[in-house]
Amino acid sequence: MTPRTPFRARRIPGVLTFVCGSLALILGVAAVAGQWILPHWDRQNLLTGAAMPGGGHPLGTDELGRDIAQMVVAGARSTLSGAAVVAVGSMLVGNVLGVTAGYLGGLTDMFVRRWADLLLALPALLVTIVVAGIGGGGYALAVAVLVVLTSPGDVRLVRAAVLEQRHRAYVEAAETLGLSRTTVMVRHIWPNVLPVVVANTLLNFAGSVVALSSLSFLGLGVPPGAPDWGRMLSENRTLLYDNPSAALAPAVAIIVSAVVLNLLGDRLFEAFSDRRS
Amino acid sequence: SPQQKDTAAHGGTSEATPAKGTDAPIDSLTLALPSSISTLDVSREAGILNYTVAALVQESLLSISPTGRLEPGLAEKWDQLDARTYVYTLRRGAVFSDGAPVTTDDVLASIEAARDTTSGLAYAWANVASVRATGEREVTITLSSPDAAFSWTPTPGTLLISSKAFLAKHKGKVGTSQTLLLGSGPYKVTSFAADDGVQLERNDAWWGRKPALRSLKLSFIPDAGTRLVAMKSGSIDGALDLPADEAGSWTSAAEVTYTSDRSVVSLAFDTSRAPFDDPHVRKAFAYAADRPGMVAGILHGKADVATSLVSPEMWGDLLPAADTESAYAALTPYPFGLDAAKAELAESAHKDGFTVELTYPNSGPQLGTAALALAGSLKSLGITLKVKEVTLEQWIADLVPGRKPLQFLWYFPVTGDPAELTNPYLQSSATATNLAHYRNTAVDRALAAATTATGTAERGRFLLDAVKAAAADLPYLPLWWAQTATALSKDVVLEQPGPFALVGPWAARIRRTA
Amino acid sequence: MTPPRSPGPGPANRPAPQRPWHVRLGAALPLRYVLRRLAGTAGLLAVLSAAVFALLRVAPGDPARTLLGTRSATPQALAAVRADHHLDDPVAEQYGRWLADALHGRLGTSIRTGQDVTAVLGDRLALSAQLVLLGFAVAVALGLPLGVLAGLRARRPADRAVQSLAVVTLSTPVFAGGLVLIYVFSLMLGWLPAYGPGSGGGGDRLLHLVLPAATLGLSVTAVLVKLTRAAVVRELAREHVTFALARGIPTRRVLIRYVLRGTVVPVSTGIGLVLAYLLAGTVMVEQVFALPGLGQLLVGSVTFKDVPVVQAEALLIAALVCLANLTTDLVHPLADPRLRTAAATAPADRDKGQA
Amino acid sequence: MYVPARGPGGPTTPGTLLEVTGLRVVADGALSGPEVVLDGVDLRVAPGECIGVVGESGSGKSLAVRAVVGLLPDGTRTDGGSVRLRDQEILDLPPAARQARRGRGVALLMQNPFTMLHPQLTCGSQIADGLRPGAPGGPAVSGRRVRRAAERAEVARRLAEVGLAPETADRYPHELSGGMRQRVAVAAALAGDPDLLIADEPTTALDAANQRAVLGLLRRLQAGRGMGLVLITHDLRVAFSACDRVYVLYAGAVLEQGSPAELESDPRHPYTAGLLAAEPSVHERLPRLPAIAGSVPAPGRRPDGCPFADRCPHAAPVCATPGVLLRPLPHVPAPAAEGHQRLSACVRLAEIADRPGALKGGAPLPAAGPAKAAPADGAPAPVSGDPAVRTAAAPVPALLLEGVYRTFRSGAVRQAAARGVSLTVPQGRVTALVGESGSGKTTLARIAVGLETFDEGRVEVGGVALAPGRRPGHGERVRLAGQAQIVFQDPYSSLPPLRTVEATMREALAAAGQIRGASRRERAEWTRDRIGELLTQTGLPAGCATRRPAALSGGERQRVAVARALAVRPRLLVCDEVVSALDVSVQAQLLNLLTDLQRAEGFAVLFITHDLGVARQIADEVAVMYRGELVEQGAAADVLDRPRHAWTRRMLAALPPAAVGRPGPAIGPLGPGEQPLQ
Ligand SMILES: Nc1ncnc2c1ncn2[C@@H]1O[C@H](COP(=O)(O)OP(=O)(O)OP(=O)(O)O)[C@@H](O)[C@H]1O
Ligand SMILES: Nc1ncnc2c1ncn2[C@@H]1O[C@H](COP(=O)(O)OP(=O)(O)OP(=O)(O)O)[C@@H](O)[C@H]1O
Ligand SMILES: [Mg+2]
Ligand SMILES: [Mg+2]
Ligand code: NI
Repeated sequence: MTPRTPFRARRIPGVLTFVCGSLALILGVAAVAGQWILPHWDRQNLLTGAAMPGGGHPLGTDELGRDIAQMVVAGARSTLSGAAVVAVGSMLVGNVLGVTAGYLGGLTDMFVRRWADLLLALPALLVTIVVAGIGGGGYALAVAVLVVLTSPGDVRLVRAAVLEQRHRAYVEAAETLGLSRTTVMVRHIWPNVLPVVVANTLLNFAGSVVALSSLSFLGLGVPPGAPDWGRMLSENRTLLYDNPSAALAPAVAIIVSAVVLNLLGDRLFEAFSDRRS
Repeated sequence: SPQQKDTAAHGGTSEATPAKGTDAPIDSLTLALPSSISTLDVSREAGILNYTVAALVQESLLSISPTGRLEPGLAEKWDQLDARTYVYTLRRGAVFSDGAPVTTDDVLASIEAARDTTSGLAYAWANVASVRATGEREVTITLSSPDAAFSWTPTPGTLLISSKAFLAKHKGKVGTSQTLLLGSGPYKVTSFAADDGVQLERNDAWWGRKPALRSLKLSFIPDAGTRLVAMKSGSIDGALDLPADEAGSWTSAAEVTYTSDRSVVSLAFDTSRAPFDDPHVRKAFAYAADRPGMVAGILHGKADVATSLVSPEMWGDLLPAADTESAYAALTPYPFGLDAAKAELAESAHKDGFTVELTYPNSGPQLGTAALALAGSLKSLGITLKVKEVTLEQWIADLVPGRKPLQFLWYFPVTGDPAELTNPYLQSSATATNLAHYRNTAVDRALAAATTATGTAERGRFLLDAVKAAAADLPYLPLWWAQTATALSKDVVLEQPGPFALVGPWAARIRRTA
Repeated sequence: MTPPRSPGPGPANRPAPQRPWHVRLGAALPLRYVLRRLAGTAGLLAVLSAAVFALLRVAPGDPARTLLGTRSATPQALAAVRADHHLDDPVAEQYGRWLADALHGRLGTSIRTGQDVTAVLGDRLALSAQLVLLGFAVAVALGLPLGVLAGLRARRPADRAVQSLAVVTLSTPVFAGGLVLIYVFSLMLGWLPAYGPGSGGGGDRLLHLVLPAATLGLSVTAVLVKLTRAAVVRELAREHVTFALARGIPTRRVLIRYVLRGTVVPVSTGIGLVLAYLLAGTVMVEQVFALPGLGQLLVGSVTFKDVPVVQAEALLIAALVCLANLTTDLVHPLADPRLRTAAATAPADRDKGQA
Repeated sequence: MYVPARGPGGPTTPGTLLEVTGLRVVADGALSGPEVVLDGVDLRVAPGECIGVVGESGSGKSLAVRAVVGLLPDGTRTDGGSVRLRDQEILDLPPAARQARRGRGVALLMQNPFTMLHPQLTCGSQIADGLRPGAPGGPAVSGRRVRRAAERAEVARRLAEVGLAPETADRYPHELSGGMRQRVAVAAALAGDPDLLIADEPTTALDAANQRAVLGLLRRLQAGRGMGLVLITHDLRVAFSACDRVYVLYAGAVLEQGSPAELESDPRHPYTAGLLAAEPSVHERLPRLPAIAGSVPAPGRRPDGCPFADRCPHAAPVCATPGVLLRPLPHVPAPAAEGHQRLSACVRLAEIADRPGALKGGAPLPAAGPAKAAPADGAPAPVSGDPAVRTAAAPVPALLLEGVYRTFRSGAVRQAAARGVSLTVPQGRVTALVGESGSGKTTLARIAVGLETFDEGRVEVGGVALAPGRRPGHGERVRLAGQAQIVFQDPYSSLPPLRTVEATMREALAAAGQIRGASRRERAEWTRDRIGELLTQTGLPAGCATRRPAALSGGERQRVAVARALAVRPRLLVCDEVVSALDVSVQAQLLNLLTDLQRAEGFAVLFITHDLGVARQIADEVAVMYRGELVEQGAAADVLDRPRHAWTRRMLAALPPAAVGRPGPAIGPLGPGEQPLQ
C-alpha cells in the first residue's frame, strides 16, 4: 500500500541545458536560414586559395578561396537536415509501427518485433555503406537506409511504452466507453509515449549527424563541393598546414551539434524518468 | 639550372637540384603511394601507379631516359630497316629474377600478351603485322603501315617483358598477390597485398648498375592526413606522386622535388552534340575557366597553365625548344574573364545556359576541385555544372567517345612522343579514343603526313601544325600540365629525377645523400 | 498465539545434496531452449543471406554488366558472365546455388582483382579480428567500470563527469577521434606508430594496433557506459538491494552479488549490440589508420561495385552478428533463471500482490 | 513542531532494545525546499516485545523504520532526534559502523515478497549471505568444501525454522508462491540473528490465509528468539492481533500509544477512534460507515499544530497552536510498567473524553442518519427518470453469465481463470464478488465489460449478448458501453495522466452520444453543466474540473473514475477492488458514496473485493469464487453469517481475532457549542 506523490529529484543546474538549448537554436537557424543569410558562401577566389584566418575571413578560406566560416554556417543545412530527416523519419516509422504493434498485439506485434530485432542487430553504418554504395543512390538513398535502420530502436521504445500504457486502467476505461481503437491509440496512449519519443528522436538526431558525416567523409554522402561538414572535413584535411581551421571548424561543428543534441536528449529522458518515478 | 633550360623556359617548372648521392648501401626504405593498386599487371589496371611498381620489376626492349630519350633496355641495339620493319637485338646475359635467361621466346610471348584483346596495351600494338624471332637474339617487328611513332612502342609504357613460362602458367592471373610478377629488372616483388603495399627486394642478377637500396616497401596510404603523419612520425621515408596541394605540408619533414610528369589535364567537349557542337559554348567555357587561378590556388603553382594537350617536354626529341615555344605562344590564350565568357555564350544557341555533368576520378581530387572552381564560374553564366566523383576504374571505363558530352581527359603519356596524344585524340579516324568527335581534314592530313615522315624534325613540324590547327577549334580545353612531387627523407636522394624518371627503374637510382 | 518452537534439525530438514554441475547446467540452459535459439539463428541467417544475395540486384543495371565491372561489355563477355553465374536461371535457383557455394567457402572471384574472394577475405580477416577484439577489450575495460561508477554515483559530480565524457566520445565521429589520437600520441608525443598494420605479427602488430583499437574502443565505450549506468541505477533502486543492506550483508558484497548480478542481462545485450557498432567502426578506423582490413576492403569494393567481395563480406558480417546474438541469447538464461522456466510449471499455491 | 519531552541522548530505560526519541526526517523537495515528513517520533521496544506502528498511507511509517535502519531513500534525510540501539546512539555512527550493526543488531523485512528477493539468486544463497561469520555455518569455517556443507546445513535449518522444505534452498524466488517467498525473506532477515526485527507491512501483499500464517510465524519466531519486533501495518486489526503495544502514526507524528486492548475499547484520540469506526465489519451492515472527512495531508500541506486538526470533528482553535506532544492520559492511573505507558497527543482530550460516547466504542452509530437519495451536501436530484421505473421496465438481469469458461495459456502453462461460472446480477441490486487472490474475479469483471474474451458459455450484459472467443467489435462495444461500465482498483492509473478531469468527462459524455443541444454553444453549455452535476454528485469540489489527475488524491481520483463511468448512465457498474488501494478513512467515504449513488440512480453493481468486511458493508448479495469456480451465492447475510463453502469459512476464520465481536466504535456528533476548525 504505497502510493507515492511524485517525487522530484534535485534539479540539475539548468545552465548547461540553457546553453545547449541556445546552441540548438543557433544550429537550427543556421540550418534553416544559413544559406539565405549568407548567400555568398560559395563565392570563390582561386587566387587566394587556402588562407589562414584574417582579412575578412575569420576562419580563413579553403582551396577554392571560399570563406570557411560561411561554409560552416551554410553546411549546417545539408548535415543537419539529412540527420533530421533520419531522426524524424525513424520516429514516424517507429511510432506508427510501435503503437500499432503494442496496441494490437498478436501477429502484427510478432512480425514487427521480429523485424525490429533483425534490423537492430545489424551494424547500421555498414549496411548503409553497402546498400547506398552498391545501389548508387547517393545521399538520398543513404538517408533512406538510415531511416530504416534507425527506426527499430524507436519501434522497440514506443512499443514498450505502449505496452506499459496498454493495460493501464485509463486505457481500458476508454475502451469500455466505446471509443474506437484509433481514438484510444492516438488520443490516449500516444501522448503519454511522446516525451520518450521526443527524447529518443534527439538522440537519434545526434547519432545520425555522426553517421552521415562519416558517410560523407568516406565520399559516399553528399556530392563534392556541397557545403557539408563531413565532406568539408575530408576535403580540407590536407589543408592542415595551410589553414587548419578549414578542417577543424567542420569537425568542431559536427561534434558540438552532436553533443548538444545528445545532452538535450539525455536531459529530456532524465526529466521524463523523474516525472515517472 | 642549365640542364633544365628547355623546361624552365616554359616557366614554372621547378627545378630538381642535380642531386648526387654516394654508393653507400641502403638497407631498406618505405615509400608511400597515394592510392592502392589492385593488381600489379599494368595490362589489367588502367591506372598509372602500377607502372611505378612494374617499371622496377620488368623491363622492355627499350627504355626511356629520365629526360625522355630512347635508350637500350633488354635490347642492346635496335634498327629500323624500312618504314615498316624494326629489328631488336637482345642483350646478352640478361636473366629473369628466377634465374632463367631472357630469350626471344619470352619477348614474343610478352608481346603476344600485350596484343591480346583483353590487354589494356593492345591499342599500341594494333598496327603491328607480325613479330618474329629472326635470330638467336634478334626479334623483328613488321608494321601493317608505316608509323613513325612505333619506335616508342617497345618501351615500358606499352611493353613489359616477362618469361614465357610464367605467362603461360599464370595466364589471366598475372599480378595478383599469389602470382606477383616476374621480370628482369633491378627489383623483384616478394609480396603484394592490394590495399596494403608491395614489398620489393633487389635483384642482384640485374645487368645494370647495382642499386644501393636493398629492400623497398611501397605502402599504399590513400589518406592524405595519415600519409603526412606517417612521414612525420618516421614510419615512412618518403612518398611518390604526392598531390600538389599536399606537397607544401611535406617540406618540413622531407625533401620535396617537383618534376613535370608530362601529364595534361583537359576538358573534352563532344563537338558532335549540343551544346558543345557550338564553338561559342566551348569558348565560353574557355573564358570561364580560371586556369591561372587553378594552377595557383589548387596546385599551389606546381603546374603550368596548358595551352595544348601536348606538354612542351614531349617535343624534346623532335624539335628545338624555341620552335615549340614560339608556336605555343601564338595560340589563342583565352584569358580568364567572365564578361568575355558571357559574351561568347550570348552568341551561342544556348544563351540561357544548360546543365551538364562532369565526373572526375577519385584518385584525382585536384580535378574535382578544378571542376568545382569551374562550376563556380559557370554558375554566373547560368550554366549548371554537376560535379560527381567516381572511381578511377569507372572514370576510365567511361572514357569512350560519345559517352558523355563533357569529360575530363587526364592523360599521362608513357612515351616521349607527341603523337601519343595527337593521334588518338585529334585524328577523326581514331573513333575509339577521339573523345571530342573531332573532325578537321587539315589536322587529319598533317597527322597522316607525320606518320609517314622519316626525318624527326619534319615529323615534328607536321605534328606541331596539327596541334596548332586543332587548338583553333578548341575541341579540348587544356587546363594544366602537371608536375609530380616526390618527397624523400633528407638522407636519401633520387638521382636524375627527370620527367620520365618513374617510367624507368627509378629505385635503382636512389642513393644515400652525399 | 502458537507457543514458540525451537527449530532443530529433524529428518525433514536435512539439506538437499548439491546437484552435480552438468545437471545444474542442464537446468540452467534447457536443451529445448538452446535448440530453439539455434533454429532462430539459422532463420535469421537465412533472411540475411537472402538480403545479401539480393545485393547484386540492388546495383542499378544488368547484373551481368555489374559483374563485368569496367571490362568492356561485349556481347560475348556478357554471355560468358551470364553462363558463369547462371544468371538466366530462376532467381530462387541462383540463390540456392550461391548459398551452397558460400557454405562451401566458394564465394566467387573479385571483379576488381580477379582474385578468389575467399583468399581476399582470409588475408584481411586476421587484422580486422585483432582490431575488433582489442577495441572490444578497450570498450569493455573502460565502459563497464565507468558505467558502474556513474551508476553508483548517479547525479553526483563523478557521474556528471563520466557522462559528459561519454557524450563527447559518442558525438565524435571515429575519423575525427582517430585524427586527434594520432596527433597527440604519434606526432606530439611520438609514443606510438600512426599508421599501417606493422610488420609481422606479435609485438609490432600490437604496437600498431594500440591507437586504432583505442579509437575504435572509445567510439563505442559511451554506449556501454550509458547502458551500464542505467542498469546499475535501476538495480540500485530495487527493493532487494535495500533488503540485502538491511540484512547486514557487507556493502561490497551487495554491490557485486546483488547489484552487478542484476545488470548482467541488459549489459550483455548491450555488449552484443556493441559488436555491431565495432564492426561498423572498423571501416572508419581502418581508413584513418591505413589498415588493410575488412573495413577498408568493404569501402574499396563498394566504391568499385565489386559485388562478389561485398556480398562475401556482408555475409561474414551477418554471420558474426548472428553469432553475437546467439551468444547473448544463451548467456541470458544462465544469468537470469526467470528466463529458463518458460516451460516449467507454475507453483500451485500462487498469490499476487493486492496492495 | 515537536517539543521533545526528553532531550535526545537523555537517560534511557535499562533493558531497552530500541529507543527512538524526537526523530525528524525531512525530504528535500524540488521547489519547495525541505519538507518535514517525520516530526518528532518516539518509539521504544524492549527485548522480547512486539510493538505495532499503524497509520494510513503516507503517514511516515516506512520512513521512520528506514531511518532507524539507516537506509532512507534518496532525497530524504534525518534532521534531528536520536535513535539508540542497545543504549548506543547510532545516528552519529559512520556508515560502515551502521552497516556492521545491520543484520545482527537490527534487520528490516519489507513489504513486497515479489521484489524483496533477488530474482537471479537461489533462495538458499540469499539466506546464506546473511549468515554471520563465526556462527555455525558462517563464512569463518575453514575449508571450502567443509564450509559449503556447513552452510547448506545451516540454510536447511533456517528454512525449517520458517516451515519450508530444504529443497527450497535451490529454488529461485519466482518458482515460489508469495507466501513461501515471504517466509524465505523472513529466514533471510533472521540469518544474522538480529536483536530487533522490523517488519514493514510484511503481510499486506498476501491474501488473508497467508497473512495470518506469516503473522503467526513472526510472532512465534520473535517469542522463541526473545527478539524485539516492530510490526508496521496500515491494518488496525492486524496490529491489534499481533502486538504488545501499538503506536498510531499520522502525518509524521505519533498521535496515540497504548496496548491493543486499550486502544480498541477505549481510543483516546479522535483519529484512532475515527479509524476504528471507519473499518467495515463483517458481522453487521451499517446504513452508513462513519467516515473521517478529507484525506491524509501531504508532507508540505500539514496544518500547524495537531496534524489531524482539519479533519477532526472536535477541533478547536487550541489545536492549531502547540506542537504535537504525547502525554499521559489525565484520568488513567500511573502505568503498570515503564514500557506500558498510555499516551495521547490530543490537547482537547480532557474536554472531549468525558463526554459520554464521544470517543468510546459501543453505541451503534447514532448520527449518520438514514441513507438519503442524494449526498448529504445537497446535490441536485438525479436527472434520469425514476429508478424504479427503469428496473420494472427491464426484467432482464443486468448481467447474466452462464457456464462461462476462460483459460489463459502462456507457453505450456494453462491457467483456468473461470470454470463454468454462472452468475446473475439482478437489476438495481449490489452483488459482491469475493474470493481469494487469483480466483478469477477480475477476469469475470473484464469479461462483463468486453475487455476480456471467454472461451465458452453465455454472457449477456443487459440483454446485449457477447460472442465467445473474440473481442467485441466497435459497434458492439458502443452498445455495451451503455449497459456496463467499470471502475478499476488502481486510482493512480485510472485517469489519463495528461488530461484535465473536465476533458476526461467530456470525452465520456461524447462517447456515450449523450451531449444534447442544437448549436455548438448550447452543447458546450450543456456539457459543462452535466459535468458539474456529475462531479457534485460524486462529492467532488467544482474546482476539480480543471485539474489533472496528478493534482488529485487517490480518493478523489476514484471519485472521478466513478463519475466518468456514470456519465454514460450504465445499468451495471462493475467495481473491481475500487477501495483496496485506499486508506480506511477514504475507503469508508467511497463506500458511502457508492451506496448513495446506487440508491439514487438504481443501477446494478458488481462489486469485487477480497475484503469480507467491505462486502458486508455494501452488498445485497454475495457470490464467492474459489479457483475459477463460483462456489456460493446468496444474500449477503446468509453467506457471511452462515457460510457453507469451506473457503468462505476459512476466510472468516482467518480474520484477525481482535476484530471479531467488536461492536464498532464510533465518534459521536459534535457537542453543542463546539466548532470544527475552519
Ligand atoms: N524518497 C522520498 N522523497 C521524498 N518524499 C518521500 C520519499 N519517500 C517517501 N516520501 C514521503 O514521505 C511520506 C511518508 O512516506 P512513507 O513511505 O514513510 O509512508 P508509509 O506510512 O510507509 O505509507 P505506506 O502505507 O504507503 O507505505 C509520504 O508523504 C511520502 O510522500
Ligand atoms: N492476461 C492474463 N494472462 C495469463 N493469465 C492470466 C491473465 N489474467 C489473469 N490470469 C490468470 O488467471 C487467474 C485469475 O486471475 P484474476 O486476475 O481474474 O484473479 P482475481 O481473483 O482478480 O485475483 P486478485 O484478487 O489478485 O485480483 C490468475 O491465476 C491469473 O494469473
Ligand atoms: Mg510504507
Ligand atoms: Mg483482481
Ligand atoms: Ni536477448
